[in-house]
Amino acid sequence: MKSSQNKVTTLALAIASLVKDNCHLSIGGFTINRNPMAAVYEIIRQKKRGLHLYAHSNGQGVDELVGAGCVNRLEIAYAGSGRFAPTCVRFRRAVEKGELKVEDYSNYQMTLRFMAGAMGLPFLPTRSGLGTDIIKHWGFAQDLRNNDESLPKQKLVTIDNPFGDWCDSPKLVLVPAINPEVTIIHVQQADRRGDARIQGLTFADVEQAKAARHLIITCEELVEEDFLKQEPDRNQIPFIHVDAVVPITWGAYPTACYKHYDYDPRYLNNYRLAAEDEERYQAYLTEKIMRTADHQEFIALNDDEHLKTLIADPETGYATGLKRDR
Amino acid sequence: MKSSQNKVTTLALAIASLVKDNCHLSIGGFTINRNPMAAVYEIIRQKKRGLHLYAHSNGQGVDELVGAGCVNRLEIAYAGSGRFAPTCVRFRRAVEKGELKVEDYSNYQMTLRFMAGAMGLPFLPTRSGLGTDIIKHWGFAQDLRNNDESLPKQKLVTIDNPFGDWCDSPKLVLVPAINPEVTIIHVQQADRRGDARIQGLTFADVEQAKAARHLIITCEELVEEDFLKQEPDRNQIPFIHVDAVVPITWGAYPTACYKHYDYDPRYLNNYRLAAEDEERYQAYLTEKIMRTADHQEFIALNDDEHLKTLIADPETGYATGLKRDR
Amino acid sequence: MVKKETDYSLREMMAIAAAREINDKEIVFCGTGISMLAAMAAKNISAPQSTIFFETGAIDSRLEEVPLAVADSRVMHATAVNGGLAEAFATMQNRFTGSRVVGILGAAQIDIYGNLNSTAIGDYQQPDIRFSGSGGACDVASFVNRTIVFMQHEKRKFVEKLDYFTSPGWIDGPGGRERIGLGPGGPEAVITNLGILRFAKESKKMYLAATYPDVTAAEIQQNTGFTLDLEEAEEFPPPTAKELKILRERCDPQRLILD
Amino acid sequence: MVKKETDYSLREMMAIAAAREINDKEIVFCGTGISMLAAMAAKNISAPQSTIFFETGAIDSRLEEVPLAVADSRVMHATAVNGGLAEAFATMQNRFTGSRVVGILGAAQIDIYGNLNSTAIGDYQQPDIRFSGSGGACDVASFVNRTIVFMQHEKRKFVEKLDYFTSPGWIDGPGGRERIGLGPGGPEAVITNLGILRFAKESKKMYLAATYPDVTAAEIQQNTGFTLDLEEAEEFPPPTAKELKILRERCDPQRLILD
Repeated sequence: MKSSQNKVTTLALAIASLVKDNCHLSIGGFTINRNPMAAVYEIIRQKKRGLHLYAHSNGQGVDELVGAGCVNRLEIAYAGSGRFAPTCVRFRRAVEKGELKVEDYSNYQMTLRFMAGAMGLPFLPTRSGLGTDIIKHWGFAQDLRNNDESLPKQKLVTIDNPFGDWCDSPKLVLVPAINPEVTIIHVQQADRRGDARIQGLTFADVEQAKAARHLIITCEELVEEDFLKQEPDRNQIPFIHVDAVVPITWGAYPTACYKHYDYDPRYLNNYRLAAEDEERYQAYLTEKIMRTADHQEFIALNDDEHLKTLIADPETGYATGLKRDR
Repeated sequence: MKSSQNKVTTLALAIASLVKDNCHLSIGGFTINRNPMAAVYEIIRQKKRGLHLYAHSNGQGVDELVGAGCVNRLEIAYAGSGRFAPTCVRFRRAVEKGELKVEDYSNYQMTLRFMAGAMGLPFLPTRSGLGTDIIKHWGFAQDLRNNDESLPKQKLVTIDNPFGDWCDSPKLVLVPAINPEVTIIHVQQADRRGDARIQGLTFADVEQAKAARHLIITCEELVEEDFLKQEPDRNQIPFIHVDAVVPITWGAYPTACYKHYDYDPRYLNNYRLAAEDEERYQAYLTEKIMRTADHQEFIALNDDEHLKTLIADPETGYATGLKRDR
Repeated sequence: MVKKETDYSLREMMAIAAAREINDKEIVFCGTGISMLAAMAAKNISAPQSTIFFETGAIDSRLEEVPLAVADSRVMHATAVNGGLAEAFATMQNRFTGSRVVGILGAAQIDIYGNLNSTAIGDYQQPDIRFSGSGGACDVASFVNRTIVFMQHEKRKFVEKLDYFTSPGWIDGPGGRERIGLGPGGPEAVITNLGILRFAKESKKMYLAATYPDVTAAEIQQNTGFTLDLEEAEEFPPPTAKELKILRERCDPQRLILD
Repeated sequence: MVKKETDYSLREMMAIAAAREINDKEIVFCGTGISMLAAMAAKNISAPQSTIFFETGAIDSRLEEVPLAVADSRVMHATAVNGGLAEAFATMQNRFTGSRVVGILGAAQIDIYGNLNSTAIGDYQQPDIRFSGSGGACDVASFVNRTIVFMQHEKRKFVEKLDYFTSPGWIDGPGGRERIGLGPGGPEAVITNLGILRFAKESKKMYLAATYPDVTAAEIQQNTGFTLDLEEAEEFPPPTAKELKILRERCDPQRLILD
């Protein structure tokens, strides 16, 4: 029940109780910013398998879940980590080896699909995709869709505008809603009952959160309800959508968390190097993820000096002057 | 051109240059809060006629424009001013006398129509309206629509869900986009190039603003660009949508402006009493509106003592303890 | 009809009756006027964990003074989130949150299936009486699981056929909502100045569930434009001293809505 | 191909070439990498009133350091509004703002009509090479009035037929966009490591507009998988000292993207 009781729990419990094998999961963030990495690593530690993952442009989080073998099916618009990996390496290998079923959409299509889910609608329209292979090529074939209640029967549907030439849009692409069983997002501030405030760009996190049957919020800071209620204009997610609240500092590391810390260029570059080699990658998984009991231990693998360099400048919101070339 | 030049102008100039007779106009606010009243009164003073007005639940602003004879056609969801006028009086008279053509929608339908306009889409879907007379009864008949390029050919269209029973929605109502020629909203803060910050509930102002071909923003405070850029999370409208910026204190009076002043119960009650009688209403129009040169003079009709009682408590955002029974 | 002297007003009775319908932990959609008082009373009496919610985008408002409109700045104070209409209605259409919302509505006309008219009496194009229109009423009635309706109990308001069908109730009976494409749920109670009416499980037809003290079932039938089943009618327990105290002192001390 | 010694790198040349395409007062959509440098350079050189805009929801970012992704916190600093993807793409699909946006894109493959592939080489289900996918590319290419495309100039990238059609250019020639239901506009220039290509007014086919110093038209044709009209080709004026100074010192002093 998503009412106003205290929902604070541990990451281990939240993942164990809500993220089941083969469940339909969506994670927030974008490429190298505000990915719910602590949750991603906990899912890997708990060896979840067969996940059906939804994302728009999540780079690091998606690639680590795919690399660890947690994901069977992926609906996505973009799998890259900016300059650190124009195409996510483990994602690319898995697709090229046929180990991962992918269905491609555009960023706006994925955003609208989450928005439709949040609005309680079966679809939303757009002009994006007309004439392209995004409409023609389905990642999940018709028979798979017919035998899986959790998938819409069609990937995308093109219709003529029922209002004729109104708004100069003779044709529209209808994108089907996504209602993930679980969405996980990382935010800067939340209170015990689940009200949440994201600082900086929200990406599609709010839509992903409200579209989900169950919502796990990890937060840098656990704050008092009255603190958030003093400036409700700055909050985005009311507690009525939330199942679990997990306070966890550095919860988005190695991706960035605006106003708190920057992404870690060294980690992301080393990750790419590891990802490019099977042996190195297995070593990475074992040493960095599986051998650390939780995110706190994982973060503790860094010396404080290094972490200090990542702390955000309170004015700019990022680590001004951070050395980012390697 | 809506680029980053200084767009500050006077209300008289903004209305004269952008609000033409017979134009399609939309105004922001909701019942008795943040209506762009200064602009409404200036439109009345400039004797604009034949306006096609769009609103969702604007009470006071709509009723004064209708009462002054500025409006021929109205698309609306709700015409009331809360406890001060459960049904707006001049609106009611005009409709009952057949002097005003009205087309009814629901609040969500109107919101989605503005949202579709803002999104550059010809329509958006909803389940609201299924089975009701909102779909069956058109305020504007087919022949009127066929002969007016500015109206969609249908009021509302019901379709079967192309994705079958996806999201348990067998049928959807499609609501056509609205792209007003001009939208006018009143906000708490804006800068010279038009970036704007609304405090408190945004109602559908942001959608109305972005759907419009031309946008006039009236603001309580004109602030420096750098001030708004220090906390961009709190801004809603970027300058790229804006044509004119008009700083005008008490710009929403007699409706409320959260964090600045409350609605004026005395004015709103007196307005209703005047509105109920033809003679009294003509006297009201002459003395309060036509004989005042601008909003400043109009506000000056109040003694300072009275205005002081309306000043918002900085913490609650309204005039705590304000006498509201008459 | 004749009204006896009582130590509470009928509006107070109606507000308390509606408040008693609200379950704890529900999200309460309220409109302007008495429905706000009902929500405030419920929150202060029987449903402390209920969440007050407005179509304007305010959720979990801290109502220290009674708002005189759903857009009153008083609904913006100390909310969980200040959003807008788009967010508010999406919360009700949303599959997971909408099912936990109870909507409180009012109307000018109601029929035996709880369908509502809040738009016009007479011809739509040039009505005899024009009302405010749907506002959010059609949206709420279409989206949420339960609605409670406030009505003045008069024959011309409880009608065989609505002059204008603004908001869906049970449409034309069992399966009616499903046939037109709406989800489950619908009106549960109609609270009037004479008593409480509910809808039969099977037929979805309105019946008399309770009469206020000193009001007879016959009196209620006389003021209803269609035939009511009166068999189930019980006498409604009057407001308690505690309920009245909270309603008067905590919810509307200025009696802005109660009078 | 053979690359001569020059006092500027080809990446610098490409960034400057793209910057020169940007008009003042335009809203510039840029992706990760060199397109950001181009937008930053334009803003600092020839288009001071242009507005830098990212699909992540940042508009008019104050870029004091070059972002390494469109979601880099650096794009969130001192913006006009920090929104999200929904707002960003709506701004491009919007009739009034979208027409003022210029999009800068990159791709793995391009055809003679400027259609793009950024998804896969080989069979879609199990590709020989998998790329990141559309991201916002298909959206931008579908919505805005003009796009500029960055390409590495190789035969396997300038192809007769795309392995996967990710983003619309001029489709199949004149009227192609209208036939599939898209609005006006499309790709205007393709900026490669060898020169600048544009699209013929009538045929909408790509032609060679300019060659970089020390690059021949024949060399460019050799690296193109379809026949180019070479008649219009001029020599491209190299970056000025001022352009290079601003690009190097103001836009990417750490050479995070230039190297």
